[in-house]
Amino acid sequence: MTKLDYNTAELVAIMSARFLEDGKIVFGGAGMPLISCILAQKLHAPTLTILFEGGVIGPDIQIGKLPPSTNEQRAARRANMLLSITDILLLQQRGYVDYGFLGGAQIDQYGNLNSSFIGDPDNPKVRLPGTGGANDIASLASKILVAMHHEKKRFVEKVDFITTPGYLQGGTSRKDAGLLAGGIYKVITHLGIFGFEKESKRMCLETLHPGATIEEVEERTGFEMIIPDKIEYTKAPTEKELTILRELDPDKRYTTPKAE
Amino acid sequence: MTKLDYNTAELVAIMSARFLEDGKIVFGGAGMPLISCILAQKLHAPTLTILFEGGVIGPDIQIGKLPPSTNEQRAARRANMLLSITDILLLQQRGYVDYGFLGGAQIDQYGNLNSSFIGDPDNPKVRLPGTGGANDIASLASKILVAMHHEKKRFVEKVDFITTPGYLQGGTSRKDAGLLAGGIYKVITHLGIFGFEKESKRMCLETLHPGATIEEVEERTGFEMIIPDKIEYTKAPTEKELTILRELDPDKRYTTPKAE
Amino acid sequence: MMKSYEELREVIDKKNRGLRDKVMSLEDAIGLIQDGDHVASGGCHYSKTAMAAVWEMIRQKKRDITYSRSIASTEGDLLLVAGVVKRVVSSWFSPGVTWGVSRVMRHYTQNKIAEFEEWSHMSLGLRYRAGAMGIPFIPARAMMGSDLFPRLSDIKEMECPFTGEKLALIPALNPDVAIIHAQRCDAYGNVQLDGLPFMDKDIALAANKVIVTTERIVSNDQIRRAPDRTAIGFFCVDAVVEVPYGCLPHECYGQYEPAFKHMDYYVKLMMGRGPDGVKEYLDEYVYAPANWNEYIEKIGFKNILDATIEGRGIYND
Amino acid sequence: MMKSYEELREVIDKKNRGLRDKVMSLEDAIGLIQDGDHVASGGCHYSKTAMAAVWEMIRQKKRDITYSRSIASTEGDLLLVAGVVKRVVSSWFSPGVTWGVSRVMRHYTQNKIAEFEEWSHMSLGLRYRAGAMGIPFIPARAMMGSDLFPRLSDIKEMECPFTGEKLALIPALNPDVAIIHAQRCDAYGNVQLDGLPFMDKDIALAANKVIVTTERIVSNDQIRRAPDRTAIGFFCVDAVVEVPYGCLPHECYGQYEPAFKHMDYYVKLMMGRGPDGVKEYLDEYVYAPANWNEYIEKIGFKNILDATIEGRGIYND
Repeated sequence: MTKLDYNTAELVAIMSARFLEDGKIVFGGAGMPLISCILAQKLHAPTLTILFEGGVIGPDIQIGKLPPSTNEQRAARRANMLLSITDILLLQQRGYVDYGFLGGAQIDQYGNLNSSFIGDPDNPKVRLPGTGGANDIASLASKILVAMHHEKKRFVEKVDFITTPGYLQGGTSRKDAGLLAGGIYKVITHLGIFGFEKESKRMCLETLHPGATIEEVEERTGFEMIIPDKIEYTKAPTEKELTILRELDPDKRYTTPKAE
Repeated sequence: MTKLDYNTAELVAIMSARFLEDGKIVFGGAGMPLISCILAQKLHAPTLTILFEGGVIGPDIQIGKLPPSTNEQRAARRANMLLSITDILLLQQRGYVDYGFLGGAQIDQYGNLNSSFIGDPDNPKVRLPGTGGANDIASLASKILVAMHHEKKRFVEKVDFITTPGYLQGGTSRKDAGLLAGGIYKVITHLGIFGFEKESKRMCLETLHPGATIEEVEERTGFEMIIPDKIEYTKAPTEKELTILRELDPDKRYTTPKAE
Repeated sequence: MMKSYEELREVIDKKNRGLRDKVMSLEDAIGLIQDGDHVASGGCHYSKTAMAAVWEMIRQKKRDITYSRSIASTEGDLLLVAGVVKRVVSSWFSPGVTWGVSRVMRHYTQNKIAEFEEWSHMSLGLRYRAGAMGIPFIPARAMMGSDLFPRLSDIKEMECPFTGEKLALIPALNPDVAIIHAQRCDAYGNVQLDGLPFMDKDIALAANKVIVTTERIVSNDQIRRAPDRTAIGFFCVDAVVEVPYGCLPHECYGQYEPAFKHMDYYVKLMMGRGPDGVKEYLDEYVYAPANWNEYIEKIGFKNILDATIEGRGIYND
Repeated sequence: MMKSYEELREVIDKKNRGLRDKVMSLEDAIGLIQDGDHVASGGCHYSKTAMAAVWEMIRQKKRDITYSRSIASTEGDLLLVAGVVKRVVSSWFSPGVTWGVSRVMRHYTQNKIAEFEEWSHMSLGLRYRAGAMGIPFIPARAMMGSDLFPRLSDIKEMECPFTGEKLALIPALNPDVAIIHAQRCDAYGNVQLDGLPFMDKDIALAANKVIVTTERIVSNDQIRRAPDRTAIGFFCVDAVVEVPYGCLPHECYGQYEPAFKHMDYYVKLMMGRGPDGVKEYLDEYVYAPANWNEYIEKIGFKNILDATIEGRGIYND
């Protein structure tokens, strides 16, 4: 078997798609998350339904015309249903959304995400655009997937601001705060798949992607990552996965790694 | 001027219509209330809007095809808008409904209405069909008109059951209970127009219809009706009012007095 | 009494919500209802009643059902007399204003054979809406001060933490099953409704299972051409059954008005002879026919044609 | 901070809600907005933005406006740089994902010239919805545990009296004015919307005044032929203005996509030179044109034609 060539963004897109089961419902964001959702549909999940927070249920996205936002008519093309923003977000509260797909400027050891402020929120270095529906999705969807490039400045011990709740301060603190459903399911980076320890809710390595090392993970993580005694490896992207992914994004508009 | 001939149901329909001002919004029930609303539109209130609790805003009712219920398509003909039942009733809570038009099996001295039980609610002589939207309308519309035939068994000191709140136990009890808006505005019977005393909220005679007497009012009222020192009389139905009313209900289907 | 949020989520979590064919027979669809279930019905009064579903519930001899509906009409009588329903949750229960007070409703409630739990129209609507939203209650400014309030076990009052005002807290209702009749629906359960929306959307989202009967099944392509018309999404629907004239003798907006002659006939029987009259009706119109189409046939071609001409006539203007 | 129910009712009580002609000029309609008002805007992000209304607010030099919207895009920049808006209430504020973080938003908030009050998307939606329903709050299961919560003065938490669960109480928002763009509307203010509904219905009912700009004004007869398509009723609308291409350079579902080239031009100016770039843009595109049509003309025929072909293309399938 020849070794396949792929970049880190493609790797994350493929790894994310693998977690999306058939017959389920996923909140797809714009960009890479959407590519992952469509990839899953083409691979193993033909009846997976994509939602957009702009109010779209089950659209039929045209390849080459991927919507740059989730709130516009390109995202609504040939949908099964259009709903108000409030109502589509409420579907999660009722329990109808299986997966949320999130990113953020920062993530911490308990999976909390920040997309509001870099630095002191009262005197921020950078005011970011804000939560959008991320706070709602992370509070209410059954399983949250976080897809991020693994960088030390992004994987921090404590986020500057919890825009989007993960396991808060760990342990039972998420449920204690009133967030009875959902939680962060997996963090998918270009180095590996990460989960959360059952009791402490601290982030832990689950599988390392082929070629990645523990050292690299530790080097690129700003907190103490829990590493299992026995390291398991992720199954490398297959030719089929890569072929379909590249059909979806022929110009690599959404699957080119950003400069660090 | 020759004396016009009309029956007691026609009298109540015309007297009720007079209270409906132009530019306002009224919850019209089926039957006589609806006739009154259309009559007001034809007389002095061309931009009065009729709502039906079935979800209809501003319909165009065909004469001769009056809907027997407010929840069916005849009531929806050429409407401006159709809404869910919940949403149309919520319009009142937002303050958009000026008049509610109600009846009931019993009314008491504080304007409370009963349409649930005759006798002890736990062992009723008669189980009535229930409130429908009446409780909501009386709690939330700005001004409630009650149109009833004046009978002693219907005008009782205390209703067997408060389905639909008037001024409850009088005084400030309505506001104290949390009902901050609306209230019973006028009670219109075949004998006169009745209002409520400002402080005590007890029912009082405002004007006597032509031909009616204080004695008859007292005889047909099961509680102490407040009678003013100086009796004022209602302006008798005009020929124009009667002519239009009879065009609306040529068979007197909705404007024939019920046998007592 | 109210289920915890985690229990509610667990039920929804187990549903297969893939975009898959859910077309089945009326028998199989009603087979999803279990004895003891709370069944909520769409439409209102004698409009858009899921009559075929009610009819099949009776034939399948469901028992101990709680039946909720904004306003219950003649189908409520049938369910009581057939022994299907033990409790009706509604704001109003009788055939219709012009037909008087249901003698069956009176017989069953006054003799305490069944219960009629009375909520105001809006508060029942808010119960479904809270259920649809996944919250335990919605505050409201009605019901307070009335004698309805103290008879209900689940309603509460609070002082608003923002304004200090008194508020009624209307509790969520999450029915086990919703039965809803639609003008059209695709095989996946994408429902498009015309005309009066009643409480159908909220009921479908509030319920744990949804059975849709529909005048016709249309292609998913047709749905996708007007996704802003979809009122109920496939993801919450469990069964799709094509039942033309599925509301008769009640009406279906834009399709047919009530079969008024049949309604008059029924009401006369019911008001004249009470439960016994209804038993006779059940024998003839529910138990005897081999299937729904045979039942419809018994209502009579001329009745149905008249109702159809009037029903679709709303689009003539 | 929150108005009492009686104060809220008083405002609505004073509105003339007769079925009457409300067509007026853009100037007169925007004249209804007063300095210091809270103005809520329909649509979301760069979709169905009431851009003509925003444009005219700037020309009329409104001041001290609080501007709320589900997601604010380039129109938020314009309102800040023009000095119209002091506070933005939203869940997200930047031109669009692919265009990066607004330099104007950063400049105004980081230097504390203006405020950006951040709510989650759903909770802002629930604020409008509670306002539309005439209740002081709606409970929800989001926002809790986050750092957004303690920064907001009006949100509260409670223990559910039914389940004992913790709930966030999302406070009602009743804007002074709503500005909403529609595909069509009649002279009375009956609004019919196509495609994505965003939060428009709730905003219109929540607001005390409603200004509707519309691609075209249709007859009341046409509205009455499909009353189930009416999304906003005439009774809450105060002004109807016909403004073709009233969202440009943003999109209007089924009518036109964004004028992407113009958006790219604007974003380059804004990201390159910050508020100064936007000032230049305002001079050329907002203050200089004699009227809205002249502004549209400046966007360019080819840009508009391309946007129109793409926009109406959604009905080609």
